Amino acid sequence: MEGLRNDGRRWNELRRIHCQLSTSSTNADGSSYIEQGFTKVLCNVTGPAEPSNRQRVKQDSATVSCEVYFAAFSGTDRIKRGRNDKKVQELQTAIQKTFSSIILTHLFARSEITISIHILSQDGGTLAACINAATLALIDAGIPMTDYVCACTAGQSTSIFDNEGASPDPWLDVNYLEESDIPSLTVATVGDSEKIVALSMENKVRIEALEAMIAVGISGCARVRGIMDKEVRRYGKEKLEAEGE
Amino acid sequence: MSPLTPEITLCPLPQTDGSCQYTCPTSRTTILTSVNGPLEVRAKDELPNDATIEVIVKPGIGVGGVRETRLSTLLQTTLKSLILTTHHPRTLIQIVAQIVQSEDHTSIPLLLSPLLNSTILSLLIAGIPLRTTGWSIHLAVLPANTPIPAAHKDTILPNEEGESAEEGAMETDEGEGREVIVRNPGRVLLSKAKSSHTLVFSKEGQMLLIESVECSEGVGGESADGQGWDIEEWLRIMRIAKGLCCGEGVEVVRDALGDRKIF
Amino acid sequence: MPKEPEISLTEKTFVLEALKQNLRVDGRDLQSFRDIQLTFGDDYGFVDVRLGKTRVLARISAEVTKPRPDRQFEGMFTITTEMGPMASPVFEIGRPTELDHTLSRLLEKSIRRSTALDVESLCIVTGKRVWSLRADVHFLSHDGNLTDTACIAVITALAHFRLPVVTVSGEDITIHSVTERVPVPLSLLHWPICVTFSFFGEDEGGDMVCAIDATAQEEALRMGDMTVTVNKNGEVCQISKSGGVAVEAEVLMRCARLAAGKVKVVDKLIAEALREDEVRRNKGNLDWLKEGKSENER
Amino acid sequence: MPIQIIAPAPFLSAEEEEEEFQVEEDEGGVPLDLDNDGDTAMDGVAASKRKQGRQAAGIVTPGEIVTDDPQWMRGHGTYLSSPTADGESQSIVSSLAGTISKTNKLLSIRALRFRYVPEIGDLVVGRILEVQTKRWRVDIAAPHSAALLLSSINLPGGILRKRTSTDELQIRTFFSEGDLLVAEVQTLNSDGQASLHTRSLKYGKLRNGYFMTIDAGMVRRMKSHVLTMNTSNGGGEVDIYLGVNGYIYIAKHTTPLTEGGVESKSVSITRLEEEASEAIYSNVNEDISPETRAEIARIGCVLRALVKANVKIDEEMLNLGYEAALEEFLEGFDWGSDTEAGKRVVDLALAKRRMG
Repeated sequence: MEGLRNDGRRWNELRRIHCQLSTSSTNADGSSYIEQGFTKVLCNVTGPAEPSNRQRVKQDSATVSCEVYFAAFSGTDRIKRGRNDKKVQELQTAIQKTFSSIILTHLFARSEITISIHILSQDGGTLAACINAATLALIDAGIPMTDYVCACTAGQSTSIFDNEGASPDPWLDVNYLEESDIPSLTVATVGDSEKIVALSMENKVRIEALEAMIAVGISGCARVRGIMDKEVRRYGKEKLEAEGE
Repeated sequence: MSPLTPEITLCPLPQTDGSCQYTCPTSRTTILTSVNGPLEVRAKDELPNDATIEVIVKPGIGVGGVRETRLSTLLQTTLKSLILTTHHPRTLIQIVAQIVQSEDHTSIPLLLSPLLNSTILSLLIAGIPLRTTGWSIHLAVLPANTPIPAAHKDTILPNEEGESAEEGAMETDEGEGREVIVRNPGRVLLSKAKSSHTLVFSKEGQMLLIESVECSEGVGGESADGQGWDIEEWLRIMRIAKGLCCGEGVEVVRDALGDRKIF
Repeated sequence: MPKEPEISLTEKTFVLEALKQNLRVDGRDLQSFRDIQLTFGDDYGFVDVRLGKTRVLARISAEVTKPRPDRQFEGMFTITTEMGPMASPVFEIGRPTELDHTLSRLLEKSIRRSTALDVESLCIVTGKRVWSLRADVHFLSHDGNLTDTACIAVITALAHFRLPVVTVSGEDITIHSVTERVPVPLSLLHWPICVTFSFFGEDEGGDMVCAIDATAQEEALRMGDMTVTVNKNGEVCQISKSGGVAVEAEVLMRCARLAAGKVKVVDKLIAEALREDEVRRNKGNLDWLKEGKSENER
Repeated sequence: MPIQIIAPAPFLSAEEEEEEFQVEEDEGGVPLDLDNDGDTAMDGVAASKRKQGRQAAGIVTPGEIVTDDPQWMRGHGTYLSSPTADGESQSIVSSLAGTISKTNKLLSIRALRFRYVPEIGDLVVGRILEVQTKRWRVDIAAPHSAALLLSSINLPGGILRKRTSTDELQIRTFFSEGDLLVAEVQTLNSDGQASLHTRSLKYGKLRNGYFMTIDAGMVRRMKSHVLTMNTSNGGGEVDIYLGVNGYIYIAKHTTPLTEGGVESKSVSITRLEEEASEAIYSNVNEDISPETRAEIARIGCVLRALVKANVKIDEEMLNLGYEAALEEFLEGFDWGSDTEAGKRVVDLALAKRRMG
């Protein structure tokens, strides 16, 4: 395999990203849809609005709450993930905490911003796609944030050091097959800076290889931001032209 | 500290109003109880002129099941008569008991008496108003001529007043020998018992709880075809238990609290 | 139970200011654990871990069951964690908090997913009988850093646990009681240990203040946290930084290396405690093979 | 409106994707006259070096430095970047995607889409969420639900007196849960929660009509937000309440209350008491002729079509849109959201405006 992966991509090639803003504009303040390869995620944002239950009200800032719904047909195994399924809970907490530090919550005291995410199809990098979709939906909802939050996955092809200690060559944006085969991690950065908001890795990796994977992940995030930014500007231009007349 | 007195550490848990770790030396059972109260109570279980007593028993192995609910109801009914609930109306007294160690996590008789003692001590430390203090003891009646290992010699109780423990044991080898009553037996002895009685007496001698169980197919089930007990034997057990709880029990509580210099 | 009361502003500024000057309220330096005390009980597979005021019990129990149809040759290993009002009034039975979910997911990823316990060694008769191990973690007192304490407790309990010897003759399986055959330890491939870092924002110099093993008060003030699970031969089993303040990649890598170092210290400490208990257990009661339970003096 | 997912754009192979990035860089975009802030001097490095503001058609996105010129005052939608170590002065960074608006030294960002932020004097349409002791909580699509005090509504029959406890007991006779009303924002409290009043005859309970919601930003602020249109093919007069908060109510025109009760014709505002009849809080709809219903539906569809094409709504656009819809002879009631017919109507309306 001279440097090509099973879906024909080179090691540093992102899967095709198609993103779209305000897909369902009537029932949500902001909405977005993103496709990264075959991972497809739909996101609706409502808020800042009256909080639904009382004790989650914070006096000096808005509370960000998140709900994630896995479509039963989204994965290879048709399982219905209920409300207190551990994986769903983990995703919800990760997204909620990521955006609580990014959104300027102090502007909307005692209100609630709800991010609801529907995962239509999973082909690896589910957490990354959810974070990107949430960023776009928040921008579409006009909720002030310090910067984009872009996420990307990175894997490491040679999981163990081959004997002559060749440096591990990391892969960018792993799909489901690669994710279940080689160790991989998801990293989310603030805009195209090097600052990491979220980092999650579930398999065993040598500590030396870790640095290379994170570096590749961050560069992937910068490029994802570029693509998302292009789409936001295109959408903005289209909206302004209509109004401009 | 004779080998019969329980090991008690008061207030091992800093976050609680009152807590106690209680280890019964003979039955090798360790219980850690924490008491929080009087606290804010959830609207749905609020009582107009009483404190609500919530008892949660957490098992050593596995998650709470039917056995734990049984234990917590036993505890709750006994404590209701001990705690002056009218002093703190519309509040919650929350008691959590964690079974730290036990020779057999599935046997209620083994766990009940240490649970009660540990909770009573925690309530005392937590400063919850009590009508009186109480103490609990678990007695098991073994059929005649059952071999008792040396280590457990001291847990045998004299059958009649005045008869010393040794004669009690001697008794057994004369053919028609009498049953032997053992206090806070371990798993092995309990499996040989005919019947098990857990009793709680207040220091004034009032009876708060009796939980008498025939052991034929209960714990272990190896015992002889347990015929349970007849009324005289039962009354004798009551008298012995009352003597122990009001005498020795009160002693232990006072010692435990005594070395708490803060009083 | 009412929500944990909010930290007062004066307390908050005091603690944060101290942290920014590399000082901690309890005098520790930012990169050190509180002292870890491991006490063992009578039977194998039980440990009581104390990390400062935080206290966690872990107990391993085993039973023989049929294996899962899709995993014929593997035993089963589950970890159950349940936080009750004993640990702190914030927790209520039956209503799992966010911490519950994060913690059980972390233990799942750190210990089960990273195959610390070789489940194939639990197999007695493929397809028919396997050992099903269960680790119960009880939280007795919560003064911060439940994750690391729970992980240390489970790993120590697993290392301390002894499995009864089983002989298979044809169809029937005989499980030898503790007194007939000396029970055999589990086959642990490696000891994954969690180290949790708390981030408190940037000090004057502009670099991120991060501390290990935060107390409950520090946990209430931190702006972000990250848990790295490493074993002593430098393999990172999992990392999870789920949100919170953004931190430079360089700082995260520094934390990971620091964690690797710290884990070696904790690893040694656990091994030491286990050896001590072994010595005490054998010396103390030669009547180990005699009738009844071991009666070691306290 | 069902979720609309447009087919993904044709797949650009990696190389094209790369150069498209480059091309984007140099294209000037709308030069922004941020006086001495030479931002267009973008060196050709890849997107990540784009710390300086890069404006394609005057749009900024979150995280983009708008200016680091200290003389600008920071307004809505921006924040100060934390002082970087090398002492570079703090720059104003945008926190929204939208266009920069500069009003004499105050720099703020107008977002493309945003949730309605109540201001004093806005005419809003709202729905009663909850009845409390002396007040109602009203949903007006704002961050906080608005409050309508019992003391700030007209009593039936226009009597002017202090509210007593009997009024409190009959509070549900005025408004109850789910009622629609039109009101004006009287005051705002500290965190922006509006409190409404309906103490004028043009405000009060809404009936005989159709309720719909559009984006808050799409309603242009006008002198009067209650338009009366005389519709053709026998539809009669129709009132359109264009709430600033994007809530819109299109109803059959009832003889305006200022001319007294539903029946009486006398015209005089001074004697408010006799004029506001008992019926201002009735929940009974009058019977509405099918023609009027058709016209109400047509106006609704026109509104939806205009919004779909991102055209802001004001009186002029609404009338032109209505005329265009008539010319198109569109029947049925949901052509607004389906883009084809809607697009035709909007283009026709825009053409009319250019001609007009």
